[in-house]
Amino acid sequence: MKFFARARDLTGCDTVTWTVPPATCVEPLRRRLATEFPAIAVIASHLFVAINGDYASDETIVRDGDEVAFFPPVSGG
Amino acid sequence: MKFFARARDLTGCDTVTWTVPPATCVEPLRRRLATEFPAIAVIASHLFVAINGDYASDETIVRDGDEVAFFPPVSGG
Amino acid sequence: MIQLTHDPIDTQALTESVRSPQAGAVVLFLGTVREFTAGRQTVALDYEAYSAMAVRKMEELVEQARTQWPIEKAAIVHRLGRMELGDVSVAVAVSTPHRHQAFDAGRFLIDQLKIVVPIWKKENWADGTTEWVHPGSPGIAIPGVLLSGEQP
Amino acid sequence: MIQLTHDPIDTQALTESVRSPQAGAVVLFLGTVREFTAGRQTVALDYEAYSAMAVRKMEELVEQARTQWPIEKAAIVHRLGRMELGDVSVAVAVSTPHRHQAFDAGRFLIDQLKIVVPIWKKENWADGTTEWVHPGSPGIAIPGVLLSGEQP
Repeated sequence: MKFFARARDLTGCDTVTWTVPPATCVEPLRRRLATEFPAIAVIASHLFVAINGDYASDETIVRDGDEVAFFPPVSGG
Repeated sequence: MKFFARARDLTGCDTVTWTVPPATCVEPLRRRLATEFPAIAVIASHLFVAINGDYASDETIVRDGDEVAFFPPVSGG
Repeated sequence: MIQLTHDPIDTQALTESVRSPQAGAVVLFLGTVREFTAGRQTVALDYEAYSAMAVRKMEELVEQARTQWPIEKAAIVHRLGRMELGDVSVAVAVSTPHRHQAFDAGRFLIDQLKIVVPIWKKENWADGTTEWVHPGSPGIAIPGVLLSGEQP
Repeated sequence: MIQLTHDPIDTQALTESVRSPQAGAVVLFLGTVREFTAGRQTVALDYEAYSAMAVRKMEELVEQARTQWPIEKAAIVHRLGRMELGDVSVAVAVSTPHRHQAFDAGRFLIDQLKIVVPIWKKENWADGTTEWVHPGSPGIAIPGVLLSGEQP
């Protein structure tokens, strides 16, 4: 699991590896994020999520070895 | 009087100097153009006219020493 | 900066000339010589201008654009004389605080340039013929309200 | 050509890279670091990217643009890391047969880049504070339908 920008600032780390039961979707990961990293709780529900470099949603199922990324709204350009 | 692009091709000259009675407007010049340069007759009525570098119309009065220009629709860019 | 030139246009210098710390956006437009136009093959173009009036009209266009958008800097350079395929015939550069202003102002400047600035383009077709380009049907010529067909 | 770089963007090379005899129009857009944003003074910006995804998304944007406009060539370069006032943070170049296509396609690419490409900007304000920029109110995040406030 990767974090970027303010999300990384609030978790204090770039990457973390979690083991989750099969057929877990994104939504429980988002909840676990808020508990494991209290500082990110306030924006946890507003973070975008991507799986293997593609946007995903809370309902998307996570598969073994997937790279999940949580990040705030983008501000490139 | 100046001619540009196809207008110059049809009159065969860049510039011509005419003496006209005071308070002459552009319209009679346009007519005289067609008689003096028969080749330009076909497009004479479609030519734009400018006086001293500003667009004018058939009703604009020509003053002494004015630089009048006749030219086809522009195609810059 | 408004300029007519017979030399190749230095697009880098033009872009640099409009950059500014007050501007968040720069748009550069280049008109380039196309090989095919309406199915006919071009080998070269010749451009001619009523120079004094052309420069004035381009300056007026920039002034007009400044009344519609918060332009930091703007520059227009039109090249004259013979041009080969791919050459840059005209360059418009503009900088503004926000990107949409730069796109709109840049588009306004080139669209209006093609209507009011007294410059003419002669096509040199591959079959050896040449042809002045005069857009649209030559209806009654009312400056500012001109019939102008789609231009490259 | 899509690229992320930590070096200054070579806007001239980018412009040249999209020129083509088949294109009559080239538009280059540059996003530059502005000194004042919403009244606050910026001294520098830091950009960060989820690089692999960012490149993919920019490629997808070009593919999308190609379905809407007859694009000859397109290129996007985004710079990362620390940037000073006036520096170019992003450059989009596109060439098309006609100018309106180039303006529309260029505008589409930068507008969409700011919505979907995972890159983030951190403001370094003159008062010494820093702040990640996250546009719009962080409503429910539905990719593709994003609330995005006006960006420079």
